[in-house]
Amino acid sequence: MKKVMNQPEHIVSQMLDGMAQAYPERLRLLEETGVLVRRDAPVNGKVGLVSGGGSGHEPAHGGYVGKGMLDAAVAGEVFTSPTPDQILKAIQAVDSGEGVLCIVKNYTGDVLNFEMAAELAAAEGIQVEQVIVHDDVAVEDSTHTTGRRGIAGTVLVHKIAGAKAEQGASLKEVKEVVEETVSRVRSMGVALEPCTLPEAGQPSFTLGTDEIELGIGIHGEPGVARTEQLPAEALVKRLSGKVIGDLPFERGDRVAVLVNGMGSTPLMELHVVHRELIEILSENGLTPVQAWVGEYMTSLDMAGFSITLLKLNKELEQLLLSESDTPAFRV
Amino acid sequence: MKKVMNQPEHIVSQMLDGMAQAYPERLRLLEETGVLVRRDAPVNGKVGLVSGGGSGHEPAHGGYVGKGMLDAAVAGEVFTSPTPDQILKAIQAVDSGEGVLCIVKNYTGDVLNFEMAAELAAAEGIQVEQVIVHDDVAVEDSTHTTGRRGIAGTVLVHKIAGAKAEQGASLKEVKEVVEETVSRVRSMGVALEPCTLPEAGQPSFTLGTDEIELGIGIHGEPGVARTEQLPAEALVKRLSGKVIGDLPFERGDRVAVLVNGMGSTPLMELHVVHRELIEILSENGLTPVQAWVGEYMTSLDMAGFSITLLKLNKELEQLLLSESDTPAFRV
Amino acid sequence: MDVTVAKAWFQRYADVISEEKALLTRLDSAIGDGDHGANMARGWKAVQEELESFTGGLSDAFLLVSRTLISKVGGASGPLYGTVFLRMSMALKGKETIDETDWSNLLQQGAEGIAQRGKVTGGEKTMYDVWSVLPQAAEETAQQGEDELTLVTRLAQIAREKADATQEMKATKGRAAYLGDRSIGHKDPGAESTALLFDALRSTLADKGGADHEN
Amino acid sequence: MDVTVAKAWFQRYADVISEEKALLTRLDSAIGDGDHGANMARGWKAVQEELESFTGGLSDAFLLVSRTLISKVGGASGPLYGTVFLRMSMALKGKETIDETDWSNLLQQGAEGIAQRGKVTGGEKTMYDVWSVLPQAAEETAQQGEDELTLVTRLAQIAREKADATQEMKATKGRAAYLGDRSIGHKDPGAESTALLFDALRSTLADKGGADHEN
Ligand SMILES: Nc1ncnc2c1ncn2[C@@H]1O[C@H](COP(=O)(O)OP(=O)(O)O)[C@@H](O)[C@H]1O
Ligand SMILES: Nc1ncnc2c1ncn2[C@@H]1O[C@H](COP(=O)(O)OP(=O)(O)O)[C@@H](O)[C@H]1O
Ligand SMILES: [Mg+2]
Ligand SMILES: [Mg+2]
Ligand SMILES: [Mg+2]
Ligand SMILES: [Mg+2]
Repeated sequence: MKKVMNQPEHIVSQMLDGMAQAYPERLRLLEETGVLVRRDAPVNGKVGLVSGGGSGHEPAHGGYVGKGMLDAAVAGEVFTSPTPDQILKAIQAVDSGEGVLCIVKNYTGDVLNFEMAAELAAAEGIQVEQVIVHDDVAVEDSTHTTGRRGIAGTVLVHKIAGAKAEQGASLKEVKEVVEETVSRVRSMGVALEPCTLPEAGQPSFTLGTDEIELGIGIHGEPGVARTEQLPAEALVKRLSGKVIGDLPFERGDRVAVLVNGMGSTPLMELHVVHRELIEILSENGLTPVQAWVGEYMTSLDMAGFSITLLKLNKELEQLLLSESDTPAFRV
Repeated sequence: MKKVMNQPEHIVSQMLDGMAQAYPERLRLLEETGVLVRRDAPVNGKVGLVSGGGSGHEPAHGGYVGKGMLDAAVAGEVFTSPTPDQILKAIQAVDSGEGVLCIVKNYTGDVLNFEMAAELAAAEGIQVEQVIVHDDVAVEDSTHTTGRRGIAGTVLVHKIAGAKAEQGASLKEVKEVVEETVSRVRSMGVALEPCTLPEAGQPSFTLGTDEIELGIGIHGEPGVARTEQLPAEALVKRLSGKVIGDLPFERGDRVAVLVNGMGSTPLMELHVVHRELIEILSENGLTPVQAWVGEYMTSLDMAGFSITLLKLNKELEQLLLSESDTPAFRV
Repeated sequence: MDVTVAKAWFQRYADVISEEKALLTRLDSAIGDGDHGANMARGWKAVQEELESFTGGLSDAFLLVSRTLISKVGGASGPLYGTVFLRMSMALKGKETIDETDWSNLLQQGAEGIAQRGKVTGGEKTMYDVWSVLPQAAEETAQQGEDELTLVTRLAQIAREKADATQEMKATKGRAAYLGDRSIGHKDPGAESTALLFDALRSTLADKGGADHEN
Repeated sequence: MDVTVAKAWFQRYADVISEEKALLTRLDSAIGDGDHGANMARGWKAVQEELESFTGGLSDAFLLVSRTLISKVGGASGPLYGTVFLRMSMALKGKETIDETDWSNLLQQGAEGIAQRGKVTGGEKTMYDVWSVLPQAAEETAQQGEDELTLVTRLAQIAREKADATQEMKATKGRAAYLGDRSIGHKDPGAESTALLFDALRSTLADKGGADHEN
């Protein structure tokens, strides 16, 4: 394993330092917390938005802090949900009195830690609400299990939440539109090569030279099926088939598209994926309104990508395309 | 080798399709040429700016086409300079009558092909000038050799050229400020792992499990020295030492910073690099005015990064920070 | 168990975790995300440091562990272990020492904490599969009139068996659930760290027994 | 050489390049960027396609090759080979056939084209190291009264030797120059593709000779 780092234990805090120094006008780092907040937080009269999760998904989540998106991002250790203390600090830092919405990806760790933080914040008299994102169609959706994971679709959720909050909507209104978004976003990913955690020093799983893993999660946890390598066309067809086949898409829908690189798949290949996807959308009568192609929710140095579709309505489209100014997402 | 693609021969054209489809308001693809132009090119009264080179450096160069940067980017095959025909098409498409400046990275192939294209354009009565970027301090600079390569610093050159041209400056004025920029920009890179060309299917070189290659070029050509792996601090010190030690930097200078990922090094690590670099700059009395940290001039799936410093003056600083709106570079 | 034993237990367990970090990482890599070793090591190293200046009573020692794990571990295991020790700390309020008859209730509190926090039941291939059987085992052993060391030895044994038995289960909770049937054949990392916890307790008490005899 | 021979030569060379693509890629990977094989294969495949409908004369055939290489190859080798064939095409203007006495001038034009375009001299470890010695070799062989096949056989031999000799040189031009001393020990890919060009010419003429005898 070759990583550009000093001691692996320090990679997260040093990364956060570097990030805060790269965007001094936009971000500030709360000392010793792993929390990046909007420089001007708390923003008067605005609902505060907090997200976060394990590190290793850069630019998520710190890259989405700024005008029109998040107020704070909480960074846990690599692939480890942040702790309630950290999350509480973020909630406190962004609450302007209008309350705080936490956008949480559906992983046991994230859910439990955000839940505990919300209890602590509520005890301090802060209004806190929580929305759980679970866009990964690779995972069976059943009330008896952990349910679907939150993956790259979360970025579009951040965007819409941010736009709504920026309009001065109430906590209840923001939460409603976010829940609506969550119900309309679907994703699925594939890994060509595994990732390596800085502290582990070994790939988190192994794939044969001709093998790929479908339905991979963003923590490098193994996916749902293995197959031999496929040409881009067949691969995109397979992933997007599951995504489109899932609940909410119908002919005539307008959709937002996110082609997300997992970390070490070059942009060149992501654009090839995008080309295939656009073709499939048109075959399915779906109109792509706006596309984002790049690295938005990575898994360290994993090779692969995910595809996200968000079924729009008038309000969501307008919110999605309204201005945002964050390090990693600008509209 | 695992790549998300269809036939390797089609990867460049399919990538360009995908890119044009991702940014329909900003870009248009000239049919069968590998040329991406600004949707509104030629822009009346503005000098046209053309750059390009081999593919495999995404988002370079198409990602830099748009308001405040390039008017056209010419994409060659992977790691292969574009041909004079392609370049001529780009020149023709962006000339509004004010002339065209070609920004060329210093590689024999790029220089020869752009030169031939300029001759062809001149024969058609188009004013064409050319500036060669050679920012790579890893390469010995001697009049008897090929000279230094143009690498990631080229992106900052594009930005400054674009800002100047947007102001309505003449071809001569734009060329002058670009030459001034070229004289003040220095870069150096390192590879942790080699890259694999889609058609070759094999890594372009091999590195031992504990070996890294200093002074790597962006075509995956071997660098200038090998060493064992170094912690981020020592590695950044070594690269930036060569960059800072080169001609133009003095205590008190204001500098622009570009930390560029080579393709498969995660953003997390690039931010750690940035943190180390900021510390070294401050030790050297250099003030970082603005930093870009991410993938700007990649080498397919190579792991590694490069560091670029640009010594600013008043005009360059103002040009660098003025508005630009391109897929991969927005200020 | 008094506060001295508890402290010795926690300190020993911190050492065990530091030694077995790679094992936990390996188990979590197979069916999770490979961080359980680092998570536990980070948390228990912090516990060890906090304990150095700790002078409180038995309940406080458990509270210190709970707070430290909650604030340092993160992931799923942080809140879960944090809740276990919090509930135990509550159950220990006002007591300076406990004996074999108290263990069942203490473990019951811990196990319930996990069940509530994790919305988990038995057979879902989690640490709860270990915790859930311990209260009754403690109850039965105490009723048989065994002493604390014997009881704890029995707990350690059962914990080990139950942890090993997760290998053949299919996960329906936690990150391993995403694997479905492919989770079968791998031991649950949280169950393993729980088994190690009770083994550390056993050897702590055994050493103390030895030391007591020597005195 | 007349236009039939020239066409056969180019077609044969296109086949050779397609067969030896991997070799050229390997050589370019060692000291360049690994695309010389793909570049040449792309260019010469296009030449082959263009030639199918080609009906012009000798000079035109060279012009077709030049234009096709310039517009399809890219890289350093595109303009360089493109210039070679352009200059040769000029030198062939008005001629329908050439014999052993014309080769020296033809090669001289090609070699000078490279020198000018590439700003290169001998000993810099490029294709020019092959091209630069061929005019004089042709001149001498012709003066010895040898026929065209013998002359071309001699050229192919020398081209091979010179290409192999680049192995021990240090590159100061082209991409390999970045390697400095580390370029020593590897053959130059452009020199190799040039050696293959003359070997294809030799075998084309030899086959034709055979065919002529049979007639
Ligand atoms: N809902 C749950 N209930 C009980 N235990 C759980 C639950 N989810 C996860 N676990 C336990 O947590 C362990 C994983 O912990 P860890 O790897 O530290 O966190 P994460 O899964 O967030 O990476 C699992 O092995 C399992 O024993
Ligand atoms: N300045 C030059 N003069 C002559 N030949 C050159 C020069 N630069 C490069 N070459 C030749 O071109 C070959 C490389 O061609 P190719 O790999 O197709 O292009 P690139 O180097 O642009 O990738 C080298 O092996 C060398 O023979
Ligand atoms: Mg985790
Ligand atoms: Mg090349
Ligand atoms: Mg884990
Ligand atoms: Mg080459």
